[in-house]
Amino acid sequence: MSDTIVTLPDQSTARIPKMNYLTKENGLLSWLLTGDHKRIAILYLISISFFFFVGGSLAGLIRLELLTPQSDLMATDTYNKVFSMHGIIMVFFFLVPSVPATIGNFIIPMMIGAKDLALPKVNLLSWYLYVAAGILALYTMASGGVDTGWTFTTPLSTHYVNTHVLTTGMAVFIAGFSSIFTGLNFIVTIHKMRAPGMTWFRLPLFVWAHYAASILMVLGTPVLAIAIVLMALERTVGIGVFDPTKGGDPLLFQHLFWFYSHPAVYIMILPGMGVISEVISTFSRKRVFGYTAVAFSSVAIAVFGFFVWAHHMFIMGISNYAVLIFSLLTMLVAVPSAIKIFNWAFTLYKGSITFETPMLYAFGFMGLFTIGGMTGVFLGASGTDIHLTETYFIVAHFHFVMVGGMLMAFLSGIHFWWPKMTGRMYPEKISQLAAVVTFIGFNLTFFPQFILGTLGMPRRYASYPPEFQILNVFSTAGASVLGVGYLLPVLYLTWSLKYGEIAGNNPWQATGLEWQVQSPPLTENFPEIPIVDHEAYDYEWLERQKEKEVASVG
Amino acid sequence: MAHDIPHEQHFHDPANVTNPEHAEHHIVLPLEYSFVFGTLLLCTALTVFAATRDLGVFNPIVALAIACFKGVIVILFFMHVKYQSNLIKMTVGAGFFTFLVLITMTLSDYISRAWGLW
Amino acid sequence: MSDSTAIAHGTAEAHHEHPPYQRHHFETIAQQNDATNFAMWLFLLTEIMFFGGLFTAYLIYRNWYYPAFVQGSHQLQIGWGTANTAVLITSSFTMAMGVWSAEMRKKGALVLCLVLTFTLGLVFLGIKTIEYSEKIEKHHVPGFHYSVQSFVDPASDPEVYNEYHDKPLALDMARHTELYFFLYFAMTGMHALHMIIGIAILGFMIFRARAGAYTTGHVTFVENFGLYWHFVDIVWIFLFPLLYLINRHPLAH
Amino acid sequence: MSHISPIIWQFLVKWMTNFALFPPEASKIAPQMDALYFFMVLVSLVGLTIVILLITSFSILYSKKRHPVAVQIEGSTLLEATWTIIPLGLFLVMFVWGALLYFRIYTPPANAMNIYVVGKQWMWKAEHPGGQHEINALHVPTGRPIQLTIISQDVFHSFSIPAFRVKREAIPGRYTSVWFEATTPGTYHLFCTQYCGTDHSHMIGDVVVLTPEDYKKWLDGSTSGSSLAQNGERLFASLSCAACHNTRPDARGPSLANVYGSRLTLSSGQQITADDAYLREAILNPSQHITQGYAPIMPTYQGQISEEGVIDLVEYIKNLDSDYRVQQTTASTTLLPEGEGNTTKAPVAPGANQRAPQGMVKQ
Ligand code: HEA
Ligand code: HEA
Ligand code: HEC
Ligand code: CUA
Ligand SMILES: [Cu+2]
Repeated sequence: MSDTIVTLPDQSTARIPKMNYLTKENGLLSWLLTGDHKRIAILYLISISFFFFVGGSLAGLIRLELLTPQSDLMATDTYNKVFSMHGIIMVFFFLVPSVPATIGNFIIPMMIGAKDLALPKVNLLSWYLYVAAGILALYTMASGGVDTGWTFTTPLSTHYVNTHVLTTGMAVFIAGFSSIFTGLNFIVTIHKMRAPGMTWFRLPLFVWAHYAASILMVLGTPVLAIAIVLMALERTVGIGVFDPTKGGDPLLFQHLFWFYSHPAVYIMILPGMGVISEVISTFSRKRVFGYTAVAFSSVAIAVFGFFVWAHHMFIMGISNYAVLIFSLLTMLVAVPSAIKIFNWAFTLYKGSITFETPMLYAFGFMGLFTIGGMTGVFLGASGTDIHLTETYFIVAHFHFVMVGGMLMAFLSGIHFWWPKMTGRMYPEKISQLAAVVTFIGFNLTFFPQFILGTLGMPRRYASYPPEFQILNVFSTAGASVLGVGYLLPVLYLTWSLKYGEIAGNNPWQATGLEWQVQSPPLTENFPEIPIVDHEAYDYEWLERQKEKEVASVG
Repeated sequence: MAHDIPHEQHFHDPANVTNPEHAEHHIVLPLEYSFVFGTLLLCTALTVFAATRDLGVFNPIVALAIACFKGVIVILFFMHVKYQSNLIKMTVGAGFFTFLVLITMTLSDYISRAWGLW
Repeated sequence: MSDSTAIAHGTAEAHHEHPPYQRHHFETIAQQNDATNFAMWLFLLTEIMFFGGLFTAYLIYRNWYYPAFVQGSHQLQIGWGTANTAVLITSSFTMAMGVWSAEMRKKGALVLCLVLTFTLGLVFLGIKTIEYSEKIEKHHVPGFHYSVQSFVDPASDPEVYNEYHDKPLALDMARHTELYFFLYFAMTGMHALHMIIGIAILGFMIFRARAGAYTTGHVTFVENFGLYWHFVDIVWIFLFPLLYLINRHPLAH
Repeated sequence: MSHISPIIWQFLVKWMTNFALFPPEASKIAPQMDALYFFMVLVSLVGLTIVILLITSFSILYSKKRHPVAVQIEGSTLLEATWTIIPLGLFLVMFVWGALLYFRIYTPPANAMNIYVVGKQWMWKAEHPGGQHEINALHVPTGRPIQLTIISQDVFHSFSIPAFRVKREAIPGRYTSVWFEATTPGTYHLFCTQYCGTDHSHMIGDVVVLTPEDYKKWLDGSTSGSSLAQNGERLFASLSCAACHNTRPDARGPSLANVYGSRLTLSSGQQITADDAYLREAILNPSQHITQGYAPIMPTYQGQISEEGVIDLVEYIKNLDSDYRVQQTTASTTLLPEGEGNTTKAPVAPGANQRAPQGMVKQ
C-alpha cells in the first residue's frame, strides 16, 4: 500500500498503551456506572448496532413480503406492524442517536480539548433512558406490536387501531428525552469546555455540525413529547383535540409531530455531514474548502429546518397559502446542503488524495445524498408532490438520504475513528470491499423504488398490482446484497478487536486534537489540557509537530 | 498566519478557560427583589382589574401585554438574566423565538384556511 | 493493572487544588458553575417548547370556538385564580430571597426561605385542588361523563349565571366547551405536575440546607433550582390571563 | 428453451409483458406534471453529473501518486457564491412552476361535473349526481372536467389516480376537492395512498374512462332509481328542515334557494362564499357561523345523518334555485310517518316527488 497515508507504528514492537480508558477499571459495574464519555459512547455503539439489526431484520421481512404481489408471506396486519416497527426502530432507536451518541460522544470532548462532556452523569442518564425506551419498544414488539406507521397519524392512532400505541408512544417519548439530554450536553460542552485557544472558528466542522444538530434536538424534541402526550390522552380519555367529531382537528397532531420530525431529519443528517467534513479533509490532506461556508451552512440548515415542517402535509388539508409558504421555505433550506456538497468536492481540488475505506463511504455519501436531496426538492415543489407523495418515491427519497446519506456517513465515521476507539486497525481490503458492496446493494435496492413511485405504487402496501413486481424483485435482491454489506463490518470489526494491527496515535495523519493523543485515549483524554494555537485542518502545523517530535527524540 | 505564534511550553493556567461567555457572578440585593415582587403584585391587581372593564378587543391585548411584562421582569431580575452573559440572553431569546415560530407558522395555516373553520 | 489505575488517579488530580464540590473534568469552579447554569437554561428551553404545543392548541381552538371558550372560562373563579397568582409570585419572591441567603451564606434565612417556598407551593396546589373538585362536581372533566348542562341551559347553574347572564349555547357549540376544559386541565395539570416535582426537590433541599450544604459559597444548585421555580411561575403568569381573564367581556358575536 | 428453468422463464415472460417504467398519461394535467417532472430530473442529472465529475476527476488528478503534496486553499467567495446562487435560482424556478401546477390541480373549473367520493375503512364509494353508486370504482367520461368532492367517514385516506397525476386526501369531517379531465379511454388504477389501517392495501379499485357515448350508456344502465338531489329532498322533508327553511313570512331560517355559490355575511361581519364545505358545516355545526340576521337556533345534525345523507342534502340545496320545491316539501312533510327522520334510506316519498333527475330541481 504505497499510496496510502496510513502510518502505522512498527508492528513488531508496538503495543496498545497499557493505561487507557478501556483498562482503567474493569468489571461490568465499572461500565454501567461510568461517567466517561468514551465508555458511554461504546455502550451506545453496542446498543444502537443491536437495534440496527433488529430494524434491518424487519426490513428484510418487508422486502421478502414484497417479492410477490400478493400478501402471501404475512397477513396485511402483520405487514403493517412490521413496517411500523421498522420505521420506529430505525428512526428513534438507530438513526437519531447513531452518529451523535456514539462518535460524537466519543470524539467531541477530545476535539475541543476537554476531559469529558460537561455533564457526565446526564450523559449516562441519557443512555439509560435510551435503553429503557428500547426495552419498552422491544416489549411492545414482542407483545403484538403497533400498526400506525412511524408517523402515528391521528385519528387512526387514537380511535381506530387497537394495538400497542400507548407503550410505543411512551418508548418514543422516553427516547426523545434521551436525545434531548445528549443535545443539551453537547451544546453546554461546546460552549463551556473548549480548551484555551480553541476559538469558534478553530473548531473542527464535526463540532459545528453537532452543535447545529443539538440545537434541533433541544428545541424540537419537546414538541414531539407534547404531541405524544396529547395523542395518549386522546386515545385513553377521548379529550377531543384531535377528534373531528368532537370539534378537534386531526391535522393539529401532524403540525406538532412534523414540527419535530422535520428538524429530526436534519438531526439525522447533520452529524453525518460533520463526519464527511473530517474524512474528506483528512484523506485529501487539505483544509476544507470554505470552512466558514460549511460551518454556517450547518447552522443555516438548523435554523431554516424549523420553518418547513408542513411540507409533509401538502395534500393533507393545510391551507393553500400555507402550502406556498412552506414550499418556498423548503427550497431555501435545500440550498445549504448543496453548498456543502460542492465545498466538499472542491476540497479534493489540488489535494493529495488516498482512498481508504472511510473515504470510499464518504464518496458514496456525496453521490447518494445528492440524489436523495434532489428528490427531496421534487417533493418540496408542491405540484409534483401531488403525484409523488405517499408513493415509493418518498420511500426512495428518504432511504437515499437516511441510508445512503447518514448510514454511509456513520460507517465512514466508525471506520475513521475505529483506530482511535480501539487502538487497532480494521483489515483494509475487506472493508473496502464492504463499502463497494453496500454501495451497489444500496442502489439496487432503492433506485428501482423511484421508478415504482413514479408509476404510482403507494407506500405501506402489503400487496400491489402485478406489473410492479419486476422492480420489487430487483429491490428485494438489492436488499439481500445490502444485508451482506452491513453484516461484513460487524464481522471484521469484531475480529479486529483482537487481531487488528496496532494503530498508534495517528494512523491517518489527521489534524484533530483527538489524534494527537494515544489510542485508545486515557480516561481524562489529555495528560494535560492542550493549548490550541492553530486552525482546524492545519496540515502544516501537523508537519511541524512531527518534526519537533523527531527532533526531541533524536 | 495565526499559527506562527512561537510555540510555547504547555502550561496549565485556569485563567485560560475564562471565555468571553463568562459573566461575573452578580448578587441581586433583597431590595431589588422586593421592588420586583411589589411590581408583580401590582401588575396582578392591574390585570384583574382590567379584566373587569369592557375594553373590547383590547381586553386580551392588555392582559397579554401585562403578562409579558411580568414574565420579562421575572426573567430579568428573579432569574438574573439582566446580569448574565450575552450567551444566556441569546439562549432565552432563542427559546422564545422558536416558540413564536411554532405558534405563528401553525396559525398561518389555520388562519388562511379557506374560511372560518377550515 | 490495579497499580497503573492508581497512577492514573494520581497524575490526574495531583497538581491542582479543588474545592470538594468541583468535578474533576472542569478546570475552574467558574467554568463548572457557568456550565451547569447554562445547562439549566437549555433545559428550560425544552420546557418552553413543551408548553408551546399546548399554547398553540389553545390559540387555535379559542379562535374556532370563541363562544364556547368564553362560557367555559366563566366557570373559573377569578378569585381563586388571583389568589393563586399571588401565592405563586410570593413563592417566587421567597425563592429569590433564598438564593440571596445562600449567596450571603445565611443558613437560617435560607432554610426559612425554602420552607416558605415549599409551603406556598403546597398552598397553590391546595387551591388548585379546590378548583378541580368543583369541576369534577359539575361534570366538567373532559372524557369523564362530561356534561354540557351549564352551557345549553346556563340558568341551571345559578352561581355563574347570576354573574354573567350567559345566553344558552347551541348544542354543537356547547359541546366544544369540552375542548376548553381539556386545555384547562392539560395546561394547569402540566403546570401542577411541574409544581409537584419542584416541591419534592424543595423538600430535599430543605433537608440538605439544614446540614449547611448550600451555604459554603457554592450556590449553583439553589440558583438553578430557583431558575426552574421561576420558570414554573412564568408559565402560570401566562395561564392565568389566558384561562381566567381574557374572555370576561366577549366581543359581540 | 427447455434448458431455462421454468421459474426464470416465467419471470422473463413477465418482464417482457408486464413491465412499466412510466405511468400512462391519461389526463390533461398529466403532460404538464410530467414536464415539470422531467425538468427536475434533468436538473438533478446535471447536478449529479457535475458532482460525480468533480469527484472522479479530482480523484484522478490529485491522487496521492500524482500529486504527493496538497496545496492548501482557503476557499473562494466567487465559487461559493456561484454554487449558492445557481441552485437557489433553479429551486425557485421549481417552486414557482410547482406552485402553478398545484393550484391548477386543486382549483376546479366552474363547469366541472361533480362526483362525490366517500372514503371509509376500507373502500371507496363514489356517488354520481344522478344517483349511481359505485364501490371501489369510478366511471368517468373523456373530454369533460370532473370535480371530485371527497370526504372520509373515519380516518385519513387519499384518493390517488397515478395515470391522471392527481391525488387528494379524504379528510374526516371536511370536504376536499380535486379535478381532472380524462383524455384516453381505458382502465386505470385507483389507490388509497394514505395509510389507513389493516386493509389499506386493499382499498384499491379501477378508474374506468369511457367515451362520452359509452359513459351515457353506463349512466343509464346503472341508475339506482333516484338522484342524489331527490334523496336529499326526501331527507329535507323527513328531517323537517322546511319547518324553518321555507318561504313563509315568519320563517325562522333563511331561504336556501340560490344560496349555493352566493356570498353570505355572517353575524361576525365576515363574508364567505357558500360552497359545498360551507353547506356541510351549516348542517352539522350550525352555530359555527351564523348568518346575519338570524338567531343561532338551528339544531345540529351531527351524528344523525350519515356522510352520504349529508351529501344528498348538499346536492339538493346546491340545485335549489327557487323556493317552489321547498313549498312542495313543506306540504309533503306532513305526509311522512313519524320517526322516519333519522335514517338516510328514507322510503321513497309519495309519488309526487318522482321526477326526471334534471327536471326536478332545475326549473
Ligand atoms: C436524513 C433524513 C432526510 C433529509 C436530510 C431530507 C432532506 C430533504 N427532504 Fe426529506 N424526508 C425524510 C428524510 C430526510 N429528508 C423522510 C424520512 C421523509 C418521509 C417521512 C414519512 O412520511 O414517513 C421525508 C419526506 C420529505 C417530504 C415530504 C413528502 C411528502 O410526504 O409528500 C419532502 C417535501 O418537501 C421532503 C423534502 C426534503 C428536502 C427538500 C430536503 C433537503 O434538505 C435536501 C437538500 C439536499 C440537496 C438539494 C442535495 C444537494 C444538491 C446538489 C449537490 C445538487 C445541486 C445542483 C444543482 C441544483 C445543479 N422530504
Ligand atoms: C434509519 C432509517 C432506515 C434504515 C437504515 C432503513 C433501512 C432499510 N429499509 Fe426502511 N424505512 C425507514 C427507515 C429506514 N429504513 C422508515 C422511517 C420507513 C417508513 C416506515 C413507515 O412507513 O412508517 C421505512 C420503510 C421502508 C420500506 C417501505 C415499507 C412500506 O411503505 O410498505 C421499505 C421497503 O422496501 C424499506 C426497506 C428498507 C431496507 C431494505 C433497508 C436496508 O437498508 C436494511 C439493510 C439492513 C439489513 C438487512 C440488516 C443487516 C443484515 C442482517 C441482520 C443480516 C440478516 C438479514 C437478512 C438476510 C434480511 N423501509
Ligand atoms: C329550528 C330551525 C331550523 C331547522 C329545523 C333547520 N334549520 Fe337550517 N338554519 C336555520 C337558521 C335560523 C339558519 C341561519 C342561521 C345559521 O346560519 O345558523 C339556518 C341556516 C342553514 C344553512 C346555511 C344557509 C345560510 O344562508 O347561512 C343551511 C345550508 C341550512 N340551514 C340547512 C338546513 C338543513 C339541511 C336542515 C335540515 C336537515 C335545516 N337547515 C334545519 C334554522 C333551521
Ligand atoms: Cu384508505 Cu389507505
Ligand atoms: Cu421534511
